[in-house]
Amino acid sequence: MAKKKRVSYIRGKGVSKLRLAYENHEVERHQNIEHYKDIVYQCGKCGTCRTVYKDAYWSRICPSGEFGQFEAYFLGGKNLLSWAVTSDKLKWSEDLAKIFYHCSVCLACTQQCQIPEIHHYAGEWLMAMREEAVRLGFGPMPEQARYTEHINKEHNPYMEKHEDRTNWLPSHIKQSPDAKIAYFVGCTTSYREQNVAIATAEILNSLQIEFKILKDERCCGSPVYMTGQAEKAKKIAEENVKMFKDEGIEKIITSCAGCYRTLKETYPKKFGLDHGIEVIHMPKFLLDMVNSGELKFNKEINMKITYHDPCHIGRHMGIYEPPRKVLNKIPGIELVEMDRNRHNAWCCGSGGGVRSAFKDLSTFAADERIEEAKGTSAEAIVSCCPFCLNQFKTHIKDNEIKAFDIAELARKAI
Amino acid sequence: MVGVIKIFQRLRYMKRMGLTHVDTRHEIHKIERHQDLEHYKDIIYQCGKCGTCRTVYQDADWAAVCPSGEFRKFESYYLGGKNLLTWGLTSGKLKWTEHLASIFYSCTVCMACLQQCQIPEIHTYAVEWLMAMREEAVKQGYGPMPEQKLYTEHTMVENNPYMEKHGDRLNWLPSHIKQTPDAKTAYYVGCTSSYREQNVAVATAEILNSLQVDFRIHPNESCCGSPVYMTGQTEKAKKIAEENVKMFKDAGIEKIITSCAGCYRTWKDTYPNKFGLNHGIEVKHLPEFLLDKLKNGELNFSKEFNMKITYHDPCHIGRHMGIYKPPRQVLEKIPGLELLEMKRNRHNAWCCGSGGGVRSAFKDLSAFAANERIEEAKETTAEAIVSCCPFCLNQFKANIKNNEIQALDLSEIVKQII
Amino acid sequence: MIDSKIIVELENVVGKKYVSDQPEIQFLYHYDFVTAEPEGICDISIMPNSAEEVQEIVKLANKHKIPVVPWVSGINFGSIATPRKGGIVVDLRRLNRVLEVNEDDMYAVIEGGTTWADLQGYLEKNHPGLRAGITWSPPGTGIVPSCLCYGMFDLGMLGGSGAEFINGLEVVLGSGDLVKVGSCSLSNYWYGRQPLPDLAGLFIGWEGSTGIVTKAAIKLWPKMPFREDFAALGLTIDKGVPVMLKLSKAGLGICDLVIVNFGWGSSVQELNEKNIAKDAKEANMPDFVGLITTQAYTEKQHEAQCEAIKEICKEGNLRVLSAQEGAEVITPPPMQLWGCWNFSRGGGGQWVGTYCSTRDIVKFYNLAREICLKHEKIPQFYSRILFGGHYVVARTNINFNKNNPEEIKTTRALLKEIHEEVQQLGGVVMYKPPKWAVQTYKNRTLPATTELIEKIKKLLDPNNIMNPGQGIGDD
Amino acid sequence: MNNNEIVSELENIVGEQFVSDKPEETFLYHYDFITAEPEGKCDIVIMPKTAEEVQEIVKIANKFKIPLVPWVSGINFGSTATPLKGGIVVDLRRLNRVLEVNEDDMYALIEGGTTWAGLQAYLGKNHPNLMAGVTFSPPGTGVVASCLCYGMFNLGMLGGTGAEFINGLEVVLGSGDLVRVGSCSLSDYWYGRQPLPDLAGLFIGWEGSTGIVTKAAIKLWPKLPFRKDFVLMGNTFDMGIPVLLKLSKAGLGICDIFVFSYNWIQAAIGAYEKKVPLNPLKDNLPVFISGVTTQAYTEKQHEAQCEAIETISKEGGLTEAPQGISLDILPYQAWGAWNFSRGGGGEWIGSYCSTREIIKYYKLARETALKHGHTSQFYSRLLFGGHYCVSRFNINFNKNDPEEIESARIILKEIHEEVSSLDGVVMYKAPKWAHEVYEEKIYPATYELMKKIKNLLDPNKVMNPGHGWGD
Repeated sequence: MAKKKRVSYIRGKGVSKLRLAYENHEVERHQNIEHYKDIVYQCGKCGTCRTVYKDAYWSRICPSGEFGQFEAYFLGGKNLLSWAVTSDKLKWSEDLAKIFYHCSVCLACTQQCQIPEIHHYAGEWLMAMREEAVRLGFGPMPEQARYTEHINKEHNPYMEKHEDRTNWLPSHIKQSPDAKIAYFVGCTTSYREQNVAIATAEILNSLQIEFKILKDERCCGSPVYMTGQAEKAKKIAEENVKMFKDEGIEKIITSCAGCYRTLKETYPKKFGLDHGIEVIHMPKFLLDMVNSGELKFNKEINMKITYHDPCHIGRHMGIYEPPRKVLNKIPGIELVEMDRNRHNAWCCGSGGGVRSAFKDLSTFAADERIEEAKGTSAEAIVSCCPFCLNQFKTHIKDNEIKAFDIAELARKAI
Repeated sequence: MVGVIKIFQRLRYMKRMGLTHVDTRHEIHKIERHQDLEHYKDIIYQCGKCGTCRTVYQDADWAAVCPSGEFRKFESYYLGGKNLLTWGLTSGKLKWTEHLASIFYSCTVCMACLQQCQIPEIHTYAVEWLMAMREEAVKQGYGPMPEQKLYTEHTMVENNPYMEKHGDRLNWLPSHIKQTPDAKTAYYVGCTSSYREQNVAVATAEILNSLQVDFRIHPNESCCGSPVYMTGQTEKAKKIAEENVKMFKDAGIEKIITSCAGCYRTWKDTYPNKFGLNHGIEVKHLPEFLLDKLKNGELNFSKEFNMKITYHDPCHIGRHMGIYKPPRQVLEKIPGLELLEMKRNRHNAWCCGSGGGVRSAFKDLSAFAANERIEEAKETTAEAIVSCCPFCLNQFKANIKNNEIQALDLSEIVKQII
Repeated sequence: MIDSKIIVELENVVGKKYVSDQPEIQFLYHYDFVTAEPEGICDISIMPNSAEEVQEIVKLANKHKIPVVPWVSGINFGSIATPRKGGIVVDLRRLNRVLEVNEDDMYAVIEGGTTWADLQGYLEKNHPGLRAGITWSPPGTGIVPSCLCYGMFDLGMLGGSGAEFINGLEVVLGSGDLVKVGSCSLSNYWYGRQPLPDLAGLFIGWEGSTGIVTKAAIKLWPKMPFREDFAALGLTIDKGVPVMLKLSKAGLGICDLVIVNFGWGSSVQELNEKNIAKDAKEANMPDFVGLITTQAYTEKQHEAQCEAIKEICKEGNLRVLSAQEGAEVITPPPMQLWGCWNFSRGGGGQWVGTYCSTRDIVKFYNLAREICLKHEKIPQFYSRILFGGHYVVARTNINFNKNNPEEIKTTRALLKEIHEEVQQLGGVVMYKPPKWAVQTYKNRTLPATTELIEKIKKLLDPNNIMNPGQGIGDD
Repeated sequence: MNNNEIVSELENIVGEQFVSDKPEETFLYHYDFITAEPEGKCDIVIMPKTAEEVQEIVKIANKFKIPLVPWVSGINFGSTATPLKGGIVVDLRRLNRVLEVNEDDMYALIEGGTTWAGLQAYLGKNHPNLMAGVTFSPPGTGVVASCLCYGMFNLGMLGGTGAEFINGLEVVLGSGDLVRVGSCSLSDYWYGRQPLPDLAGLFIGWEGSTGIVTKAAIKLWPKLPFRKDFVLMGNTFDMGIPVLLKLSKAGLGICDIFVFSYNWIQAAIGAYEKKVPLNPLKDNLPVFISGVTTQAYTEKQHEAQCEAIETISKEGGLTEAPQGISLDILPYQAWGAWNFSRGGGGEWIGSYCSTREIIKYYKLARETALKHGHTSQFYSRLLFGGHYCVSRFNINFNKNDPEEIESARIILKEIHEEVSSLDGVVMYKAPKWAHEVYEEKIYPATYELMKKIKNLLDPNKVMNPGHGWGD
């Protein structure tokens, strides 16, 4: 009867959670679509991927599906379309590619699915399908192809000049030229959310961390990789790793969730670049500092806030608690949760190339999240991903709610 | 608040059954009895033909209760139907026909229907218009039924409806019966006991002897008139009654004991209340008489009578006269006797099917009723069905097949154990 | 006019004894003797003894194109079994057998003419652990018509309206075809209406205008070892109803919840309307009486449920009396309602009996009450809460002297006035409605729905011979 | 057929975004991806937003005489939403609003495409004291479709099958007419199907072959303050079933009673069929595992009810699951039902039957499954105070393996044949092959009537052709 222990029970509600037997169902990652053919077809298109099934409010969860409505836009549909092309029931087409690109790869769907292999690994074939689309010439989407070209030249997807990358850097920031620690700023922060860069740098200074910003910092490759252009992204990665190594970097602190995931996970696991560099995301770094007593928040910030889990550190990397813990340490901050949070968080709608290629979908997702945040009566929506931040700022109307990065708040509280 | 409780007081609660019983308040709904149809017109039309008259509504088994209706099925044969046919007639919506008369005669006047009805005036008085309709039928020449006419004619000549000779009436009387010539008490035998159920007469006379009651049997005893009266021939019945009363008065009788339920009702109720003959003679039915004797110690049952029996309430003492307990109390005093009740008993008893002229005019209905009662008696596992009406007894005997159950009169049992 | 040949043909079907065209027999089928609604004409009445005989009769009626009116007791406050257009009344009295009781699936298979008395008697004798409902109607009313017409009984809190107790039907359609609906259509079990298409609704709410039901399975419920009946008294209906609604949703083993007013309570006594106060308020009497029945499996459960019921009543300022504690309370059925039609000592009664939202009970009562008082009639009201509080029946009775045409007329006007008034509350719809009410609903119903109703009627009864002039699908 | 012409007419109704005849979208409507029943073909898929739009669509289908298949989630074990004869799939996904919750009369007025998730979400937020049922099916299945097809949920002891939760319907008939049935046909209240003729049955049990339901009112029930979910285990079904039947008739505030076989539980928790005992009975494992949910208004009542449940189950030889092991009460994802054999395929024989037949049903099905080397995955739910029950036996297979599909189908048919020997065992949401069996068994005049009704409501036979009755 031991098996039943996986089943837990919430008293009084009769609602239960099914804990999955991970270990039993390990699947090789980062394979091509043919590899996943059978696993994919365990899907019965039952629709569980559409709903936060085990939660009290049974909320919807998939921006792409809710916007596109057709089953094809939900995970179930994508599973079966993947199966269909691998079983010759369907041919590759522009429309098919578009469906797979019409997705921020937030992975919220996979969290809901109760079939173990799909639950854990659906991200694999979602990416494999994009790669296949690129291979067959159906991907990426035109806007994504354009920014990729730009990255190859100017090392950022924002159509900015590479030489302007550190324009944000104020003179009071103190760097240590020989530091083995690098603050990896990332494109969004460098060109769009420069406050985050400044705040992060100031925090590092105030903690007297010896760090430097790479002179030739470039796009980490995430927007290229996420749109299925694995080959191109791998090239970028290799160049980046070489540069880190050349610069003698042993540890990277980054304030960007996307950069973090790419450097920490994609480089070694997907590209086989075992760079050996420690990668740490800002909130985790702050938490360590708080825990070790090196960092103290002395100033009060009297604000009710809600925390938005960025997909790239949340579902992609399993980091849900450190940012919350940091926020909870700041005096005066009241953290309220949105209905959908942690592994059930609703995506901001910017990732996976969606913001450039499918503006309507992107806006739809952002608006829904902003409404949800407002529903908590919080004054601000706080995240730790500049891409999320930028997305919120763009979509919040009439200042109905504010948007901050965790670094900005931490900076103020020191 | 108290007022409300009082209002609801009339509803009695049966434990765990959630059943209620409505006690009707006779006194506030008193109407005159023995009137003609016109008089009852409005009262009758309170009936909505709701069908409650068909069922022992307040009792556990919700059994059917009307032999006539159950046999013929059409609503006309139930009380509700008869009520509204009566109303139809008095309102000019219907005319007298032979068929209409036959509907009203297809009824033993057992009055089980009335007991079920919850409208007070109908509950208590429906028999008045059932009888008034028969009287009216006779008046209009549609009644009585031919067979009834036949026995009435015979009764007027030979003083019994059994087509027997008046001179044979006392043939049953054995020589050992001791009569007291100038006794003021008469044993009124009645036609059925005299000619058909002579055992009852013998047993009764022997009981009276053994109790040393001074009594006599009127040598010129005649039919009490019940079969004539019950078939709507009131004038003729009244004539018989007058003659009977005169005869008994002349003989100096002050008390009548009878073993016949029909004679009892006729003497005790019909003579004074219908015919206005306040004869002043005390009328006792044998079970009542026996109970009195048991109570004052003059009668003791010394022998055992080992038998499982069930008691059938005769309509003429039960619903017509309200006597349910005395026969049972007598039976319960008999050592060894086990009294079982049929589902339908007392005021809900199913009629044996012989009364009201039905046995002569509607043999099929009569047999139907008897058979149903016999089956019900058998279901109790009793060995005998006991009554205290020779007409019931005769009916049962005639309809019991293969001796599946015995039929006995109360007197026959008592006789054996004194 | 009816051809005498038809009589002979009918006699060939059921035997001479059970066909009649004699006026003394027909008279009683002409109309509903409680309501004194306008009379119809029954040309022939017939009592079949089997479904096959019913089929034969309907086929003959189709052949001769004469109306057929199914009939069990023929009394109801809508006069819906009155043969409006003459023809044959098919009295189902002989089709009154209880064919089977399934104790496991708890249903009784009965014939179309089985009365409450028949079933009740049968169960008491053979299955004392099971209960059928008990209605407030007389014992001779038919179970099947009562269920088909949304009648209700003292298990309403458990199972809803009578219609919801129907597990399956065997029906002779207007066309003469015999069909079975429910699980019985392909098995000997009558456990339910699922899982084939649920055709029972073709006969539910149609007032006998689509077919004659010859067999039906009706749900029974277990009789629990512990039972208590409460009366809760309160000054006004406004006060009492919220308490009853609260009880209906508290799941306290309650199988029946009824609300009656002072006038109704008085009428079920043998009181004369003229001799008592017109209005409880005026007499300073409690107007609200709630009747609550609870059942339990164990004594402790029983105690707990009773306590909670009392508590809820007390919180709502009602005075609770329990049947066990004293005999001085009104208790559940069988309760003979002759008072309903004899309260004014004239033996006539008619109602506006409706289904409605639980929201509108109080408003319904207040509207009806005012009109009654205006016309110097005692408001007589009752309401039953059904199916765990999901809906209710509310009913106002008016009594009159049936022998007085004037009074019949004013009563009818009064009833229509009440009906009109309560229509302002959405969703108040009469059940077993008389023809005049049917017409108002027809006008209000979505036209496409009315059209569908008419099409169904035509499909099932192509020659329009089934109970013509009644039901909603008729012209 | 000229798809383009139809597509452009359809686009005029709902807008371009919600019509598609592209294979990437229509592919997913071709068949039921759990059962791997034979595929159909969805030529065009459309997502209307209003009943009026549905009406327009139906009118177009009638004009072109092309089939229409109403669709919500499109999964069910009978594959009843597969467009066997091509045509337009009307996906009701956008008709998914909860329009009203009436707390007094306790019903929710929902649109035809509302999912269980949608309704739960709405109630959880806005009416936390009311319960809709929770099914064993995925959250994305349609409430209305589920109720119309006699699905059932965890309030079954209180209210019966899903069909019995329906208070009223708004339906676009096959003919294109829009009708309402129930109290809503003449008022704004949807309190019930009474008192007009009850036409709801014209759409209940028909598998979408008579009309498309655009709105429905579904009964809700109060959430009481006290609740307990029992897990009662026993060695055999012979032992356990009588206890459950007794409980079902004891009125102990019980709102749900169901039983699982041991292997069903294993399937549900993600075990692999090949690694679990084929016949747990042999290993002395408790084969009978049941769930009983009781609710109460007061603590004392709750205690009393729990005690009685404990007593009855103890008397019947059942044991409560040890502390810490509690069976999942709903929502309960039954992916095991189609992934137990690690191939993502599942199909069932799910039937209504007399409570007398549960044990026999289980045994017959079990023997057949064992014979073919399959575990016994069984469940049964008692409904409406014990008046009837559902019994169900699942067979899993690898969907990607045509041979396994074939053999699973043979086993299923064999089980169906076996259990059909028990009188009154009838599948619900039955696939076409089972229909054919019933069409032969059913009382002929009844079947004739079904055909007539079908013809009346859908004269051009455009509604879900190849499914339902009277086709």
